[in-house]
Amino acid sequence: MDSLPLLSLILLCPVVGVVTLFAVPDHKATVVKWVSFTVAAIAMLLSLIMFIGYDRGNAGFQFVEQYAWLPGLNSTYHVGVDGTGAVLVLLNAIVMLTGVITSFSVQFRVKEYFILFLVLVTGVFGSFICLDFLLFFIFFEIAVLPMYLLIGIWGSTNREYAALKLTLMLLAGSGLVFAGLIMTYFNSAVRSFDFFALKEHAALSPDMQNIIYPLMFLGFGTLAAVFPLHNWSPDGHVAAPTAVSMLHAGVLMKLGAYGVLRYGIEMYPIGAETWRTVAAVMAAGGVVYGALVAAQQTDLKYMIGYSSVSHMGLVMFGLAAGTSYAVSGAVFQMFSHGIMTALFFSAVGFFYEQSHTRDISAYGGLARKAPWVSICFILAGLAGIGLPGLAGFPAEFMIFVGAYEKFPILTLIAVPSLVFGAFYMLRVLQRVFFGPEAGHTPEIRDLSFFGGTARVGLAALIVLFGIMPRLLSDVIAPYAEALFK
Amino acid sequence: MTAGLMAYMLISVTMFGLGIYGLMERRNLVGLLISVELMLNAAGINFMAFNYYLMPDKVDGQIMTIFVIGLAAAEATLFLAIVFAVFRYYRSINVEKVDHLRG
Amino acid sequence: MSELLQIKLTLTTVLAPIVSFVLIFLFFLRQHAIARWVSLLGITTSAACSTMLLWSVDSPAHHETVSLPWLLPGDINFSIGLLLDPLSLVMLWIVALIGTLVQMYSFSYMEDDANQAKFFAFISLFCFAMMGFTIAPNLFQSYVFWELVGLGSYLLIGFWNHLPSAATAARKAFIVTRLGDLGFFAAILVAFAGLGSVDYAGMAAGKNSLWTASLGGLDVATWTSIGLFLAVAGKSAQFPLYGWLPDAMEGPTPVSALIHAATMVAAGVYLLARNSFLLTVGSESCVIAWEGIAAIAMLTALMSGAVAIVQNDIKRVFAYSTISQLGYMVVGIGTGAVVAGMMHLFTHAFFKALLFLSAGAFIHAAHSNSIQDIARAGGSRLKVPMYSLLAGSFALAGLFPFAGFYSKDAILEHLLVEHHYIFLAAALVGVLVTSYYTFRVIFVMISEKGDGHDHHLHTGAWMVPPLVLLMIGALFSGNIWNFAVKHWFSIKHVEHGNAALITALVSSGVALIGIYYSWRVFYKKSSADPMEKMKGLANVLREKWYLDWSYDKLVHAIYLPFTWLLNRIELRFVKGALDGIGTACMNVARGFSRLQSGEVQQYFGLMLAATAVVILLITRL
Amino acid sequence: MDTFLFITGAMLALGGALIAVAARHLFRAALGLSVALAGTAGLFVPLSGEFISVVQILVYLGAVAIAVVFILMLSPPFYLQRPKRNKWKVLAAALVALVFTSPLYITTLLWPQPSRGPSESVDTTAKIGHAFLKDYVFPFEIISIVLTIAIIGAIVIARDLPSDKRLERAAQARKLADDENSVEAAS
Repeated sequence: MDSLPLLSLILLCPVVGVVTLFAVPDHKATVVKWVSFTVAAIAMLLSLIMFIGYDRGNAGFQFVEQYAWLPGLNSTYHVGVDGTGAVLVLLNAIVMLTGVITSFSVQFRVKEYFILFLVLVTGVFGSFICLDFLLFFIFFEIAVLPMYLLIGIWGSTNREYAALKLTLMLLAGSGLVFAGLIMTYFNSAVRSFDFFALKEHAALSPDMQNIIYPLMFLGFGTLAAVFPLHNWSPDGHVAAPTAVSMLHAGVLMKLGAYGVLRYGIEMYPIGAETWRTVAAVMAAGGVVYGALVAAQQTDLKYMIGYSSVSHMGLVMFGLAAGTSYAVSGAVFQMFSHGIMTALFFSAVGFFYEQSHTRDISAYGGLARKAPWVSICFILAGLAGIGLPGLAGFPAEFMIFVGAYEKFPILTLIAVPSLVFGAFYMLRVLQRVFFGPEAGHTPEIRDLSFFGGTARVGLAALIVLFGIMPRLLSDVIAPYAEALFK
Repeated sequence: MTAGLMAYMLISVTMFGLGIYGLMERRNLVGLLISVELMLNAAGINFMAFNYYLMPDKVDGQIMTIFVIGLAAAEATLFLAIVFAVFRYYRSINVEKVDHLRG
Repeated sequence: MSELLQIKLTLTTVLAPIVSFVLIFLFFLRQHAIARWVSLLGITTSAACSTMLLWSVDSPAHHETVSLPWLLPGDINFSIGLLLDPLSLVMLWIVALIGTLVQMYSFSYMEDDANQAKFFAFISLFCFAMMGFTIAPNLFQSYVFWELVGLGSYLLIGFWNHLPSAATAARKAFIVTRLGDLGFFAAILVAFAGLGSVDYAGMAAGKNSLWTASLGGLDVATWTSIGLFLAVAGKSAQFPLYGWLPDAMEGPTPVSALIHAATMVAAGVYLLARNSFLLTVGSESCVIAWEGIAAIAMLTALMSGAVAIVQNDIKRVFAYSTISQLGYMVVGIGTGAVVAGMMHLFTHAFFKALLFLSAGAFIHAAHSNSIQDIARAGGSRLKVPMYSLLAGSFALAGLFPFAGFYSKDAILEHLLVEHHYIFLAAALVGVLVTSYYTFRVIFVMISEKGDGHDHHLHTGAWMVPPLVLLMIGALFSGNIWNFAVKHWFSIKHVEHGNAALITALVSSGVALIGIYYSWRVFYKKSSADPMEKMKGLANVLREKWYLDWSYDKLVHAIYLPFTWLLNRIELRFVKGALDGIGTACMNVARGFSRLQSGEVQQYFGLMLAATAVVILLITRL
Repeated sequence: MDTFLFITGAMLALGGALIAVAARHLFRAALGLSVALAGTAGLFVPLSGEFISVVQILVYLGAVAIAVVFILMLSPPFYLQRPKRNKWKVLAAALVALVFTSPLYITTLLWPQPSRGPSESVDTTAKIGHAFLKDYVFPFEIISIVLTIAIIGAIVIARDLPSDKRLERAAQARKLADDENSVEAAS
């Protein structure tokens, strides 16, 4: 297994998909869908092999491959995963597969849709495995840009506006990152983009780190929807087509948090230390703010969008606190929030396709009409409010325990978000799934078998990782401990 | 005995300036073409003069002039064709009316 | 019994219900007959195993812990495991036993329900959660299962979720208890940060200097106690978080019985008992905090007892009486009488389950919750429920020889011995009130003779055995505790002169006065209902001390407007700022786009001007 | 002889250019251009550019200027109209021309430069021939390709039978132009 370039193969899957799709005639929508499904399934399988094969006792990078790429700039194709990377690659594969399954209902310009979707996934995979700053940045941009078209063409409510806002804000963010990247390159002792080289030998002066870290934090933080740079995200989620929302909230926002961790905290530890309090205040603000604003939303997707702001705030809070518990929790939260929101959006998309409304008050008594999809949504909702036994709890618990060491007051301010979360989530659950049926709700039928596999699969994962968090934390914890030893 | 380089250059600059004036002032596409031809011609004069006074052993300047003439011919051809097309389209060759690219 | 066998038995006890839950959920959601038997089998297994476990305990010092890291590899702090000591085993036994009886009872009570498979699945989940909580060896596991208990109650209270009132009650229960859980969470954070351990054994053995380390004016132990009490106030329905419990009556009656007797509300008292070591490790402030806890509990007991007087819904009467009894338990534990508090929890589990199940039998038969309606329908002719109601009432009022007599007196005696005279006086007032409202129910029931619809009335076949068994429990559980259970707790019984006798006589006397008065008012009707005279007080009581009203105001006048405000800020300022930037860019661009007139000559002029500038710059003219 | 040619050529070139830009009548402007080109050809002779001079007359005068005249002749008679000068436009144009040429004039006048050419005249024609077949063979071929393409392009653009859609658009554009009181043309 050592000789097999697993990570490159995973990265190659969507690329092969894109190339194959170019060759498929436009009108053969079914072929397009099954080709996408196949590459997604293969990527899933390979990611699973990678995750199982990952050496849990080892905190360093694994499955490392390195080839020359731009020797003039000292930039190489250097890939590998550690505790975070492995978890996030797995997450991306899961969301990709379920996203493709969810997208089987797409009717309009199917081929272009799937090509863009796979390009997006390629960018995300690349970002998670690349250990070269320049290449990472390139993949990062690849991941951000297709979103514009996906939302602008296949989206719903106010899509041009949302797509433009999203793209502009994310590009502004990557502009900051790019500035930081260039500054790092030219101010470091080594002229290299390699992650290890920069981390070990760059020896940036504390002043420099203090300047660059905020660029990284704000730049990547925009993508992670850190308060108050979050506004693109609810609008974007609402406008995006179902699978794109899934991918977007499920994976792309994690990319921002991942960037903060890998190319912020790991690379500029002094800068991270200096700006810790500011970062924590922003993140904790997001946690509470998102949970409070979510209570006012009448659109299901907006509600989930703001809950995502709150949950991603938790991730950033954990990262900002920077203790081994908190970072483990943050990475865990990235994963569980990824699955959770993917499930949320998948279920909401399922309702929307049938009823063409996302207004919370338009629904009622869904649990009786469509029990399976309702159970999925309810599980995601309960995971979202940190119920033990579901995947959200271990993450939130670790984050708060870890953060309390550094920021006791802020933590105690952020903890009530558990109640605020319960408040809006249960209100929605009661309204949509229980209670009397709303008079004008259109007939909603339950999941088909094929579409059901995606939703039920995600729900099963939420339960699985909730009951056995060690499946993930065994991979994450050594990394987090090594980070702060 | 010939006039000095300066004389040629003055002629060239003057002709060029007239070309600019025409280019700015004319409202008619054909008028513009005429002005452009004048400017090209001024450039040709410069090439010839520099070649003669600064490096009489070589003929690069003269060759440039030939190129200028050749390109001018090509340009004129296309330009006139465009004039036809524009006229068909707008029923006018007044450049002040032809402003579909206005921002 | 070997330790391994004990562990296996414990695991069987705890896991049997969750296995039935999974089985029902995966396979038998539509086969109701199979589902109920699967569920009953599971909980019966638990009951059997826990009984065997209880027998196997031979000394008060019995203490056994097994833990496996659950959250993080190699991290023993946040682990899942089991703690076997007399406290947990007794509790486990109660939960399993009451759970079994309630499920058996539900066979009849839920027989017509279309979703009864789901009901049995949920009730199994609920029992599992409570058992997992019971055997938790550390605060972390307690929290995990504590939350699951909350989930179970949410699902069960809202079981008839097509009724908006049920769904709302479930939501209220979940959110209000979650508010208390914040305290739990904070307690975990404080304790872990202060001690580096949340293991009960580790915490109890924690250095005094760590516990008394100053933290924000008070010490670690005090903050932990306060946090935990907040959690207890939520789950065990103490002031000011008890508002959810009466509303929880929206669930099916067996669920009420379970919640009130052995699971949900018992969890809080049990947690407090588990952490009563805090009383000994903390400094002066911690002791004061525990006194405060007891005071709040006493207040709760009186307030809710008073509200129970004016309730006409039979289940609500018992609900408020539960709150009041929980207050007694917390007073006991708060003043240091852990064993007495637990004893009251033990006996209360039996007689309160009995009361609810008999109330359920009436409701099932008469299709109404109102005492007067039941009485009019001839409820008093239902033999078995009527006897059990009587037995339960005697126990609740604390009359000899019923179980409540022993346990309540244990607490009173402790208060007397420890010189908590104010608490003692308040407790006696509570006893008076309790016997008054308890027997109000009975006298109202038997004072009406019914109007001949009695042929509709019958008690379900599956209801009788649990009622009979619980009646026995209500009679003898106090003696069982005194003879069998008490010797497991390492508290030597010290004779305090005549304290026991005095409290027994006084409290029995007080209770009898209450009963007599109740008889006069509601049966003989020779004196007027005091509530008729004190209209103002009655109104306050009917409004439940305006507690629900305050919640409502808190949510609708403070919380929701605040979120509304934030939402406005989001739209106006956060989103507005971004849109403003966008608009500004568009305007600037529009300005520049004027330059793009489309006129060739203008472009040319600009180009030339620019070129001239460049030439000037290059030649430096 | 050279001096004569220079003076005559200069006068013709500048005079012709002046007419070319200043004449209100477009046809006259075209003729002015011809004169200017001819004068330029004369200017080339003293610079030992006999060959170029001939090329100038053949290609420029013979082809380009004639093409301009042709287009005028073949066009609808817009060129006959003589619209008023726009005073501001004239002023602006003159100003731009002046601003732009003034640094050139200054440079020309200030910088020292050889006033004398080589004493003996050289045979440039042969040299040009050699250069074209050696050093400049590639650009030479390129320019022929450019010319060919230009001719093809000109034909394509000029014959251009409008399709329905384009006709529609043309009609729209025409309407636009008409609205602005068009067909004034020719300046």
